[in-house]
Amino acid sequence: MVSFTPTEDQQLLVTTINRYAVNDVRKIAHEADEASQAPASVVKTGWQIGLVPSAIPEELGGFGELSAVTGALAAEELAFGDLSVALHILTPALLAYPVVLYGTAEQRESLLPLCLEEEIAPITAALLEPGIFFDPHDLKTTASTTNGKVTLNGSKACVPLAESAQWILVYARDSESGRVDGYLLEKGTAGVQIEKREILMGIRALPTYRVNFNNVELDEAARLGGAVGINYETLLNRSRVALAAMAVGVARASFEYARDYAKQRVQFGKPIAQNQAIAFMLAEMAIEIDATRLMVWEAAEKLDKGDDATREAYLAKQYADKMALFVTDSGVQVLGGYGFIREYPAERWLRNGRGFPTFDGLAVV
Amino acid sequence: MVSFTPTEDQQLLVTTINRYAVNDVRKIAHEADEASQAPASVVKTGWQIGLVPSAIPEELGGFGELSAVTGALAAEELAFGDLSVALHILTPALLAYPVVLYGTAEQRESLLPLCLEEEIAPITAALLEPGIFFDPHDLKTTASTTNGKVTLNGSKACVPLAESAQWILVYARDSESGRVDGYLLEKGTAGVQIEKREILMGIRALPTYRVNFNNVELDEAARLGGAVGINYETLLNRSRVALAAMAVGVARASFEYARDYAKQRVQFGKPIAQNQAIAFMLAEMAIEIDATRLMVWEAAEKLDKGDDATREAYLAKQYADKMALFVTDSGVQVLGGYGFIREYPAERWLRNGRGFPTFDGLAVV
Amino acid sequence: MPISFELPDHIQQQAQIVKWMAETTMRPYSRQLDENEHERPKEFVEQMWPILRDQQKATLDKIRQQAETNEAEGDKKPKRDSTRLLGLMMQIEMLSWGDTGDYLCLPYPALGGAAIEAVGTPSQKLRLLQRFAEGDKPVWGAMAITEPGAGSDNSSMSTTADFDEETNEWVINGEKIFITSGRLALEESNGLVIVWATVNKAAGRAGIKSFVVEAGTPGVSIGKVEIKHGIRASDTASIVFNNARIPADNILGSSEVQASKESKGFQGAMATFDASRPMVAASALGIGRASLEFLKEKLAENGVEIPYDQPYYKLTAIQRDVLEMEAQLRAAYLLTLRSVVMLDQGQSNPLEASMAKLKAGRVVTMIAQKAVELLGTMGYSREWLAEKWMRDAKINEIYEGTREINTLIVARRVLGYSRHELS
Amino acid sequence: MPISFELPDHIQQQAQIVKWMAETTMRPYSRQLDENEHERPKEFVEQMWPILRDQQKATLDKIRQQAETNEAEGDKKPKRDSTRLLGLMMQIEMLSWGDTGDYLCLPYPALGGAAIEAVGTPSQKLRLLQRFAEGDKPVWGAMAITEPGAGSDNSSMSTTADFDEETNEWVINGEKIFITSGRLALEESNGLVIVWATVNKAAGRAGIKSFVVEAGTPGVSIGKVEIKHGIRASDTASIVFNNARIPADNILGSSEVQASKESKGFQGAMATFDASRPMVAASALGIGRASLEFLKEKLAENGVEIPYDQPYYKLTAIQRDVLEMEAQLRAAYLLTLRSVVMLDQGQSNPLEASMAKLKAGRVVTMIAQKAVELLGTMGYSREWLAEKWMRDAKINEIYEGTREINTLIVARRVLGYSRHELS
Repeated sequence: MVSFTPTEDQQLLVTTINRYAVNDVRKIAHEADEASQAPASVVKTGWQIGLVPSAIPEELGGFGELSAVTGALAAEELAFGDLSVALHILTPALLAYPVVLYGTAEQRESLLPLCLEEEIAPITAALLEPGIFFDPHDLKTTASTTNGKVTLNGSKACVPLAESAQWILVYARDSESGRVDGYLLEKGTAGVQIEKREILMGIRALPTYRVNFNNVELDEAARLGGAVGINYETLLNRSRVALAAMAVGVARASFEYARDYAKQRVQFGKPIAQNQAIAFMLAEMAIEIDATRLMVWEAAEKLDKGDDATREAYLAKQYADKMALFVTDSGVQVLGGYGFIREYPAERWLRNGRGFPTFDGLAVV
Repeated sequence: MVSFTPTEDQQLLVTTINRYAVNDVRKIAHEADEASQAPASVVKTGWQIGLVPSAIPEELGGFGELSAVTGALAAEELAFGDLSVALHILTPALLAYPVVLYGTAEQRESLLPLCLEEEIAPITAALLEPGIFFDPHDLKTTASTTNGKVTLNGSKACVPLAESAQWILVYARDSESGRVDGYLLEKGTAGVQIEKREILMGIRALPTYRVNFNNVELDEAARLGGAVGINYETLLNRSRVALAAMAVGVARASFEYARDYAKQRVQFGKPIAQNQAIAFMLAEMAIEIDATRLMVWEAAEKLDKGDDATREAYLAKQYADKMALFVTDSGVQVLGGYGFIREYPAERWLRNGRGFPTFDGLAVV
Repeated sequence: MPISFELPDHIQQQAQIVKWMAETTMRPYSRQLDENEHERPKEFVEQMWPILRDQQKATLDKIRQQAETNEAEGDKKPKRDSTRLLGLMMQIEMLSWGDTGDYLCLPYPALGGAAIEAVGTPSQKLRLLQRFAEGDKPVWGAMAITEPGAGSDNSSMSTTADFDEETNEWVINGEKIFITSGRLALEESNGLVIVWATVNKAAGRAGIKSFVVEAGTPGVSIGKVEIKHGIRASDTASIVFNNARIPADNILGSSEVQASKESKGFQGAMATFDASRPMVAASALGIGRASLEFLKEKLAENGVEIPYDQPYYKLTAIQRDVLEMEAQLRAAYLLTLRSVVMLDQGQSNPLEASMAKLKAGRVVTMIAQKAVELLGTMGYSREWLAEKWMRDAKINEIYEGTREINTLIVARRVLGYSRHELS
Repeated sequence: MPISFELPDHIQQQAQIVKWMAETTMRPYSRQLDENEHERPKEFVEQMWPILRDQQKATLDKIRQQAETNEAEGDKKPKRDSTRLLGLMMQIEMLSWGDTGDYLCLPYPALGGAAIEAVGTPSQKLRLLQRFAEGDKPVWGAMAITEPGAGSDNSSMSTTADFDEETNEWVINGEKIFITSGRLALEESNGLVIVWATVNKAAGRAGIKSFVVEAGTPGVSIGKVEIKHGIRASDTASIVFNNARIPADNILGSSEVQASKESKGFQGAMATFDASRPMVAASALGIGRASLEFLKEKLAENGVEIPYDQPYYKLTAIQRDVLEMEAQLRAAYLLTLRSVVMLDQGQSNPLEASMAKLKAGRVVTMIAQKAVELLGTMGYSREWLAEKWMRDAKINEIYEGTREINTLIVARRVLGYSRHELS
């Protein structure tokens, strides 16, 4: 039966996150962007909403609810507050969700409890690689297995919170079979080098790092899911859905701000929103945001049903990338000169919005 | 010295053509489109403006003026009247200009005088080939030379006025060297089959044909330019410029009609042109038309200077293809319901405008 | 119920049946009907009439029942079948996938019926719609709003309806244009046309009421039959009213509506459009789908497959275009789906309906135009249907509210502006 | 002379020299100046000052001569050097290719000078511009129009200028924002700012005149110095006028202009913009060019070459994008070239100027944004300049008339509409 109504629990969650986004996150977003750091207190408050913990299986003390649809709803609402903070709070999911989905009993028991602490769990994942071209199906980071040992070599880019991470889930291509697996890497393992923090145009409040692997030796037990391994395509799709949902959140923030500005800003004797040029731009923004959200939900629902969601997730992400640029650029345009001033949020949303085509693997539902 | 002013001769020519386009061509364009045939009298009048004859060398009785810039100016103005008629009148140039540029003395003397007759010269050329993909650098029509004889095999599509043509210039790839040459084919040569007339969405008043070559035997003397041959890339560029110029003409016709309609059409108490939505569309149309024209002129001037104009001609054509669709589609949009009715010219301009990406080789300057 | 995009099985089955019909009775005649304008899609109409007639009969029986129960239990809003319009959307998409021109020739009350259902009294419904529920000969309904001078500006209508006390008739004068199936309704069947006319020009919108003009009414004549860019199988005609006299009860709606100095009558017309826009969008989707499927099929024949997991830098220009077309079409489909499901659930959807209509119109126009380009000389040739679908697609940015009108509606809703604040 | 796109040699040589300067004194500092906002491009300014100062001196000498000859022969419109603005366009494009933020810090009269040249009397020109023609310390000029409440709506200015008969001074009150080089002009050099203020609010446009406020004027203070999305090396400040007193002769223009009840003064301002818009477009082109050249260079390093003779179906998605970017940039360049050459030839060009500004702004914004995407993680990184060019580019759709304002101007011209017919 076709329906576009979230469950009551989902609506409650969205309302909670919205309150956090508006009351806590928006207030600090500009300073956090300028200072390249989100206040620990705000991160902690966001973490304690309990998004990641709720996905931990009940037998381990969570609520055992790992729903892509719920994740998409939450991701949009968090990103509506601020993208850096959203990515920050959900970084532990980059390791936790794959472990929930594919981890061995040992891996689940040893790692997932980290997500039930007061403080944000010090875990993250590394997928992206340096360079102008990136193909998740053609990873340059390799894993070669010889008598019970796995050796990692290569470089990863844009690894969030890597420096403070106790565990990093590293995706690498098997040098023989070519298949991609995830490897659980503990802080301080020999051969791992975390470079100085990256500097990016947007998501400036989120610390990300280049991480190099130079003959990093691991026990085979470090392979996520053991011999069975992971469903890599599904994880990529869950990431596409999460990022597309966040793109909707960022775009919605920009749209609503521009809409309200256009209604109060008077020029030539009337609100600029009463000019068709502005009004029509706002109409297009609204349509594209709604359309993208529906595509995200459709892909998410397919994931929750266990169907192959590759086509839907891929198209939704591709569509969301374009939409985010169009909407956030229009958001700046509607504000005119003020759109170019950093005390106004529009330009930050444009810097963040432009990044989605390059955020592969930075979020997951 | 940078200048955007045509010479007095050029301006005079444009004025003459404009008078013809407005007084003779526009009046019959709709009926010609419906009847799939332009009136012979109108074709004759257009032919007698003398565009092609003026390009014939003086020693053969012409004016020896083969200028790409002049050709572009003329092409725009003719297409401003109607694209079918413009292509019809300039069809002889498809054979004549290459002969002027590269023909041997014999070829020039035997063929060019045809262009000095009262009636439109019965000559044309065949470049396009059937199928959804066409690459002028990868022709499927082949020419194989063995002891003084050339054998043509293959099929050509969209050959204008082929049925009534005395001579067809056929472009084919040498089966050994792979180089492309032009071959002068006389009516009635054995192995040449002209299929029934093509039916197209646009340029309906222009008769075009599929032509098949089945082991067509020619004397080597039929190769344009003899052993030296032709500069194929230059001819392609001259075609790109001609078509891009015509795209400007068609677009300008659609724009001017829409602009005038929008100023007189009253809705909700004022001319619809006073709505920003319509006014801004018209502004964009005007800008794109001007921009394309400048690109066409730049490429044409390079050709006249003898420089390599490939980049300019290619980009101008590519840009013109997009512009023509945008403008002629907008032209229909501005007219609303009337844009969809065939007695109004807007929809014809859209059908014609949409064709430019597939018109390769249908015109030349 | 939670977020879901799962279509009920019976609706998917319906759609499959309609697709089969489209393949057998529509597609084979598409080219011929396009080349021979004003010829009718006989096979299609003959196959559809009995089905639609019996559906109409069932509907009337329902109304009759309700009328009775209502007398008993007092007026109650009948509970809606919560997948009725969803099913309709899927059927219309498939019919339009077959041939939009044919689809527009469906023998049924069409927009005229929608208006009657929206503002007609139960007795009017029973009396006027009966003709669509009986007999062997197909019957058409139509709606006449647009006037030569007015375009989208329906509030400034010049067609008049004056009441003649003596004969107890309405006398209609004026001309209406761009009427889909107008000739089919009045000259080629015993159908009817809903005509919007003003009983009091001074009153503007408030003076506009809807009247039912039945076939055979003296003083009614078909003016011009249009020759069009696309949807050529569809009958688009103008109607001239020269002292056309119709019974007093042929003004639509209850006596309050008829008397009302407010614009209830006009709002009735607009409500009809809110209901019809999603279906126009559904029809648009059918063309876009036909065009895109055909393109992909031909590309595959030429060795071009479309991947769904490749990074941008590994795509060809054509793959990129097709992926963009697919994403856009999906976006339009989902917006349409939403607006339809809202109606099925009894929610008002003017914003969502206009969003769907606008997006679908723009997307399918783009897709069909792009398909023509990507198919090269064959795309431009009338040997294939790609060029026809391009011509058919464009109507979706024009009829039932142009792109600009629908954007205006969306903008007003989004900004919370009235007609006066944003025009 | 016939249609030609050939740039005179001396102009191409100039451009080459400027490019060399851009490479040596601008590019090396681009990142540092972007990261450390409000730091000044010292090296660049020091290198440019003597050049610009001497150019200014030459200009003033010309004006002086003309002033004399004019006294002799009566007023004659000085014949224009027919490649002056063309040369300027090429130099600005190259400077902006180097770094737009730096370019906007050029020590010269800038828009202020343009206004003085447009409406100032010969004696005013000589008196006011002298500071830009002498000395070792750089001097900046600026133009103050926008107000917190007004945006593009310059006709509704609230900054006032009242004449004080007793002291024979103008007294200015109000606040102006978004003033390029405002702080450089008033606090960091002995410069001046042209301030647009109304002498009679009731008169609307007609009441608006331009006044020259010189550095060191009491009652003038720098308010806010903006932190910006891009062009961070450029000084953008607000200026507060609190009973700022300036000499009677610091109102620009002849006594007629000063007295005129019509809007000559305002038209002066607008004329300034007609002259400046093509140069804003030229600056935009520089960013687009920098961005596109860098993209192609990096793509080539990664094995992606751009062909110019391939059919669409043989292109990759990236090749298609780059070809589109190149065509668009060329279109914007040619529209700009046309508007500049028209000015050089003494033709009025408001339509062409707005076309160029609008197209260039849109195109370079698109190019710079697309380049960031196609360069992947490196495009998004502040290690490379691509992301900075994206932030710099966007200002071209905003300053000196937003995209919307310029489209409106183009539309009015194209339709032959007045401000009142199309707003």
